[in-house]
Amino acid sequence: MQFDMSSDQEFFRETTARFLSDRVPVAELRRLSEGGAGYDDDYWRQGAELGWTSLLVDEAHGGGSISGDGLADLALVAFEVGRHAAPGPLVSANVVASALGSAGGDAHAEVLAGLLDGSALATWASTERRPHDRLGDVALTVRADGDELVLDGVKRPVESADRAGHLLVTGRTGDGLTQVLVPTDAPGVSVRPLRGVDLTRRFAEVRFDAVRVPASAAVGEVGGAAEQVERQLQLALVLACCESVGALQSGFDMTVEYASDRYSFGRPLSSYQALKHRFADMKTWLEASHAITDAAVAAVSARSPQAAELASVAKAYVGDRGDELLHECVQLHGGIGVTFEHDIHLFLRRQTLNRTLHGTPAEHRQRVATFVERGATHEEDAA
Amino acid sequence: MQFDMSSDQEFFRETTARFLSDRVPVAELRRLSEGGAGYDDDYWRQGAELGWTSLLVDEAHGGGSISGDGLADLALVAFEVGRHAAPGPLVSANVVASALGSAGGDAHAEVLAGLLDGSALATWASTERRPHDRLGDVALTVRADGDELVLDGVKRPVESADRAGHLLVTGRTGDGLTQVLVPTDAPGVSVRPLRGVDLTRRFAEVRFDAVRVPASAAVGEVGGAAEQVERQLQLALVLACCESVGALQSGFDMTVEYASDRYSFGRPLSSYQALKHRFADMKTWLEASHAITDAAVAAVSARSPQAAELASVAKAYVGDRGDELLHECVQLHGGIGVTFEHDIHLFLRRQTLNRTLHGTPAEHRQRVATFVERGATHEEDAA
Amino acid sequence: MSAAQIDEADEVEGVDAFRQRARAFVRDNLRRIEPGEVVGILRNDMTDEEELAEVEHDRKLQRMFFDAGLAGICVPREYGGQGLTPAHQRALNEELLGYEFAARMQSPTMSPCLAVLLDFGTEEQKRTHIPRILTGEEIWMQFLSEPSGGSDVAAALTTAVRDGDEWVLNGSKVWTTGAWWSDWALCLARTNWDVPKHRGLTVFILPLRREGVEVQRIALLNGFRDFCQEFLTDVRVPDTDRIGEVDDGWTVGTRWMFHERMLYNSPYVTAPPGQGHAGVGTRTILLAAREAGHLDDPQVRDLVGEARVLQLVGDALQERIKDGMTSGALSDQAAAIGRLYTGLAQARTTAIAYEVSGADGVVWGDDDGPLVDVGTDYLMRQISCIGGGTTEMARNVVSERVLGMPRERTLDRDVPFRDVPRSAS
Amino acid sequence: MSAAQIDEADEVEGVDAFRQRARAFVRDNLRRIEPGEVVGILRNDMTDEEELAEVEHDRKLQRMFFDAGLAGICVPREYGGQGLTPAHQRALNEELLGYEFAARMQSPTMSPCLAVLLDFGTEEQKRTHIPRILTGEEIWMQFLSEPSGGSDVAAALTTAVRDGDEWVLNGSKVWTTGAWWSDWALCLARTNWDVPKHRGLTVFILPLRREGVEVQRIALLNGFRDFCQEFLTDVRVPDTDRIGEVDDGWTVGTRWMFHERMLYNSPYVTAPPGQGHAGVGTRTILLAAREAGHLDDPQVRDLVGEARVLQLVGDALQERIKDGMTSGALSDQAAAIGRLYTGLAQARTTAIAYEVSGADGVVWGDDDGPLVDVGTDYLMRQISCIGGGTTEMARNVVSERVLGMPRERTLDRDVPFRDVPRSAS
Repeated sequence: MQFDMSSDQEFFRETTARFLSDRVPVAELRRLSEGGAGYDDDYWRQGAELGWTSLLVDEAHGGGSISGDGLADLALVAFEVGRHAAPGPLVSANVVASALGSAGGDAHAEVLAGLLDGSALATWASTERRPHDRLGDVALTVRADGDELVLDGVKRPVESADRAGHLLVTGRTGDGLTQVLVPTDAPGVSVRPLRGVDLTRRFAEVRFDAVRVPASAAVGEVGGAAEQVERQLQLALVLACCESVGALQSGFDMTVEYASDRYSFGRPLSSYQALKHRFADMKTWLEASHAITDAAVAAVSARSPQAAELASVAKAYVGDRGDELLHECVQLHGGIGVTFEHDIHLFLRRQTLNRTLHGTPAEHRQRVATFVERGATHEEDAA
Repeated sequence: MQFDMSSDQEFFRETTARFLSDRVPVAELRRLSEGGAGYDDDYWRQGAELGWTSLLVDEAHGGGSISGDGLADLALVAFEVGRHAAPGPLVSANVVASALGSAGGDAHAEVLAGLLDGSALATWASTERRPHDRLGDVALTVRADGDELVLDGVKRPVESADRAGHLLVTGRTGDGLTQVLVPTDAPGVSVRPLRGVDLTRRFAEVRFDAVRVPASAAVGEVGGAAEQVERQLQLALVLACCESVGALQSGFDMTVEYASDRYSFGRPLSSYQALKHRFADMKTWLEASHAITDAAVAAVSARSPQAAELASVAKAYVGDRGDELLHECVQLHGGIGVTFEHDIHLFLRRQTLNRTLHGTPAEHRQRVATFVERGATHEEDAA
Repeated sequence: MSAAQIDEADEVEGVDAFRQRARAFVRDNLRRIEPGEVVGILRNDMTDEEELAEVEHDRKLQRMFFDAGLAGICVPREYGGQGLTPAHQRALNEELLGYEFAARMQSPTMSPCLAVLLDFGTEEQKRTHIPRILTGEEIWMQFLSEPSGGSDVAAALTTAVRDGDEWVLNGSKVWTTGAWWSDWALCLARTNWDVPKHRGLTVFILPLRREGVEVQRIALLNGFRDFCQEFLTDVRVPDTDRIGEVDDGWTVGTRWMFHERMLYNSPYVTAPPGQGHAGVGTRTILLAAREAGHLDDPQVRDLVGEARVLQLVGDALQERIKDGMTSGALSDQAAAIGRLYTGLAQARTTAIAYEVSGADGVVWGDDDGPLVDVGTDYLMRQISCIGGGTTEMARNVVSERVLGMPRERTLDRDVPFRDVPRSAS
Repeated sequence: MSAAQIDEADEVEGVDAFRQRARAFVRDNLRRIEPGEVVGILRNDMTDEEELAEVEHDRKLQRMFFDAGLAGICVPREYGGQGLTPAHQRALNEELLGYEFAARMQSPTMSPCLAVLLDFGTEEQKRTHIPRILTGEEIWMQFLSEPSGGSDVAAALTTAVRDGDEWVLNGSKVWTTGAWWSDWALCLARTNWDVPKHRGLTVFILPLRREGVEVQRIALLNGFRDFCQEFLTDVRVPDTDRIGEVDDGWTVGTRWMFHERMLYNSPYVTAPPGQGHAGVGTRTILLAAREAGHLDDPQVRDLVGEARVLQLVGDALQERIKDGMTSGALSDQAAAIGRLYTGLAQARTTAIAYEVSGADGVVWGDDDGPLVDVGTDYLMRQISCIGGGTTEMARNVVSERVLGMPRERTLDRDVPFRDVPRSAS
């Protein structure tokens, strides 16, 4: 999280933090994990009232930011959500809000309005079922048939598909990409719940069997949505990283405290140099995770030419080091660290999930290598 | 190195160790590195007299072992050579001796005799120049033309090619492999010296431009040498691991001693828990390297069905952990560890070289994955 | 084994003859089990009823071994054992490969508990309990770790106070596997707070179903509930159930922990070789990678190869350590090298399974076969570096006891235990 | 920078106006250099003659900066500097991007040496040396590390004994870069052996070409010979060349090491941004992978991606640390976080270059372009974790000073230094 927040931002962050502490303390998370729903509608609506889904949408379309930089503001929410391991499809709802706000036009104003006030949910159906689960692989087809669009394919995992009224589906039309806003209850859409590592975040596999929607369901151009999809990916990546960094911060703080309270052989654990050195490494990973995430948020917000690369770099780094950091936290807790009763796994779960959604670190390193190669080619062309 | 040596083996190992300490102490290694030759002919001949090149050859062909298990005996020599970072093309000479002893027949008896008494050298030309440098890639062609064989291609790196009278060349004939013993002075053979990380071991790139040799130069069957080549690879792998384990042992011992002699803030380095824990990891890597190398030597010696897999496993593990171990040794020495004057780099150099020759750890992990897949398929077939 | 031992064994029953007898018993009486490894990490795949049935089945199996003269191979005959040698035990274990065995009777019942009884028990204690253990009537637990203590087991806070011919125990023990279906426990307790920590401990034995013993099951993050915590409230133990001298419990404890570290290498344990390989293995990884559809990906293959490397190196290392300790080339403390390797290798192998599973490593359906619960295993990854003594403790042992480096400074050596600084919680 | 500082700067010369002036100077006077990074690790790619010529060129450049009013930006005017602010220095540095600069004049001459002179020098010392430094006449070394000392620089054995108005120095210093072509040194010496180590030190300055100073070049394993060791034998230093109080050298030393850690962030250093990136970088790796012919291999691409990740994360981290230290959100000690990251990241990056080079990473020909000497760089890998304070020391600082964990026990705190246990050698 950045050091240079405005006082408005700081107030906004604190409001969100207080709300989360009140509404979803750890005991509540355990309760929500058992019921299956993951969160209460009421909770989400109140979050939306705090602005959680409005920040990436222009005022003209009913949104608005705190600081003028909506993504920077939203980053603070995501960080706090991660720090509390809080429920809610924050990332996917905002991706859809951003897409509808910028390319949705009037056709989707109602869905957007529902998203903004938290009365309805729309989520992003982006990644696909194996073997098409690799980053950027889109096999679902969107075919124009007269005045209609026909969708065929399988999306997975789709967050909160069971409670979303609409799905923003990314599909392929010939060589191009197309995005369509599909009602979850459209004929041919089937939602199958999945299980996962996070206690409160829910996912499903969604099948589209010859699903027909009117051409007006398209968000942006049919066959011309690649740039928009890339933008959505970048948003999803940096927001997931913000959440993860929040989770890492909680896990780390908790473990530093434990190490100073816990005595072994008459000395606090934090006096053992072998552990101190590991804490130093963890602190470095944590600060580096903050740093690269902030840099990626700023680049994506500014639509800088380096945005795509920095977003993938952040995802690769936070995904990789974040996992190691939290497993170190578990290790330093010893046996209690793997019990359900202890809180550390709440943060480990959130990090583990975010590491993998929208591309593993390995997949993002492949993407980064492509940027490196392209950069070198540009240099050589220029020379 | 195994714990259960016979007294004959122990005597043999000690003789070799004493010889190496006398003939190639570290100061001598530094001298040999500058001249360019890497070792004196006399040194190699005396090594051969000690049995260094005879152990993989039957008595009927002029060889003989100490214990009845020639590879186990040779493993002791290789370990000591590594422990002293000693010069000499031990691995490649023995690979050729083994090949000639088992498949060479009378045609190559003279070359074998020279190898055995150390009066002449023959070396293995196996791996190739990029982009054919990956494990198992053989692009050099051996074509039958009447009574002759014609070789075309590039081998690299070839150890001691500049002082070898003959090269055992592995080539391709159609879909099969062929091995040919080629005099280094045959027309069309050109040897270009290379530089490398080891102080005393020398390598070259050898080109074969329409090199013609009589059909009798073949070692084994034309187009039918795949099994023999695999055997040679296994020998090269396990012997390289033995050398490396010797180098690791020296580097580790030297660093343990340093850590107890060296004081910082009034305490020996070895009293700092952060360093102690790293020594514990290093000790584990070292013992594991000994263990897997011994297991691979035994399997290759017994021609067990697991020999190929264990040889690759040893190469992958020792290559990977060995590098880390010796870099840790450098680190724990601080600045002095990167000076030419200090001995630690002699062992790091040897390990670094052996890690990469005949396949990097990554290449061997690919090979191991293939064995895993095959094993699972067998199981399923059997079920 | 020395030549002398072999001779002695030959006088009793030759290892070869014994092996034949064992083989016949195994083939005639035991169920063959599927090849392959245990899947996943401590998965919660049985109901309590199923688990209790398994416990009863294990007791029955143990009884069958006993009746066949195959229980307590290295236990003296006077306590119901066979009075044979570790070589016999090894032969039996080898014959068990691929067959069911009395898994829940082995650790900690046979080792360390039975082993400690043999080393330090009174004649009466041994004659009472060892036969019952060998016939499957008593399953034992070790009451060693405490919630407050972590790796520092000698810092026990569980207190035993003398009251006539009895002792009154109060405190809490933790990390007992299956205490909820077990019978007896070996318990380390503090009997003197006014001396340094190692000098105020005493060992007792007690039945788990005695008044004042409350066994509570602990839920792990993956739902596994076989580990327990015990709360001892005014539990009365007769002095005849004391093991070793009063305040000399650390002498017992040291040996106790030696037996614990032996694990499946203990001469008292009857289990097929390779029981150390719990958790995720190469086969799981291969199946997951194949199911995920990425087995052709060179990066996935690299991970499969790495897992196999870790496995085969681990096997070779354990063999080397066993050989080295047997021949004396390595000290007994070298077992910590194997423990360190295994902990790290298993954690890494679990991570590899998660990595090759791609997106299905974090979100999966019930019909995803080998991909199911790989993500949950991953959350449990560190357990291999925690359970049975942390890898940090192993690193201490390797550096201090194997390499002889200076010991860590402890602030509790020459201080009365009551004055030692303790955890805040 | 605070608003107050900006106002003050505006009174003198506005940063924008300064930047214009700097830009004009740079464009008119300095040679453009090729883009791309320094190749390899401390490669020995110059003859001694060539290097001496480079030193002379750097002195000339420094003089040009001085004559243009661009030397000593943050140094007070009375000592020949410009009396401007760090913001001016930053502007100059930014304008230098892509141009040659007086590289050998910066570290350690400007920081820590000039910085320490400014902090603790007498008026006369400052008036004598600082102008000479700013005009390129004096290149300075820091005589800090000793062969016996490693990370423990306060354990200096080099001794200064008072003799009337002079001090007589004996001992040895090491790891001075380029002492063989340098002029003056800042030297930490022991003046009292009967007090604990930090309380018996004093700092002196001395010319390198004084009688009794022998400079010996050290060969690194790759043949690089720019580091030196100095042997001081009865070197006489007037008391007027003492810096700070007698026996109070650690006050100077603490500040000295602060300036040293600032490296290219020091306000006294004139160098284009990104000078921290010595060594192997992403571009080297890409070129090596392409030359090796395996750039299409997903495993190689993974490594290329990893190197780039390390680089961009490192850039972001350094920026965060600088911002955090400036705003006070992070303590000054947080610089150790950056040092730790960079050391490890560079070592890993060097390893990646070697890995993508395949077989050519260990054996290569002179015509192998980007693959030449990658293997030698790899042998030197750890230097990024050793030079300028080891990563171990950085971990101590992060855990103890940043996280506030208990300090390591030292056995040399309250003991006269002569009684402190020392290395055997």
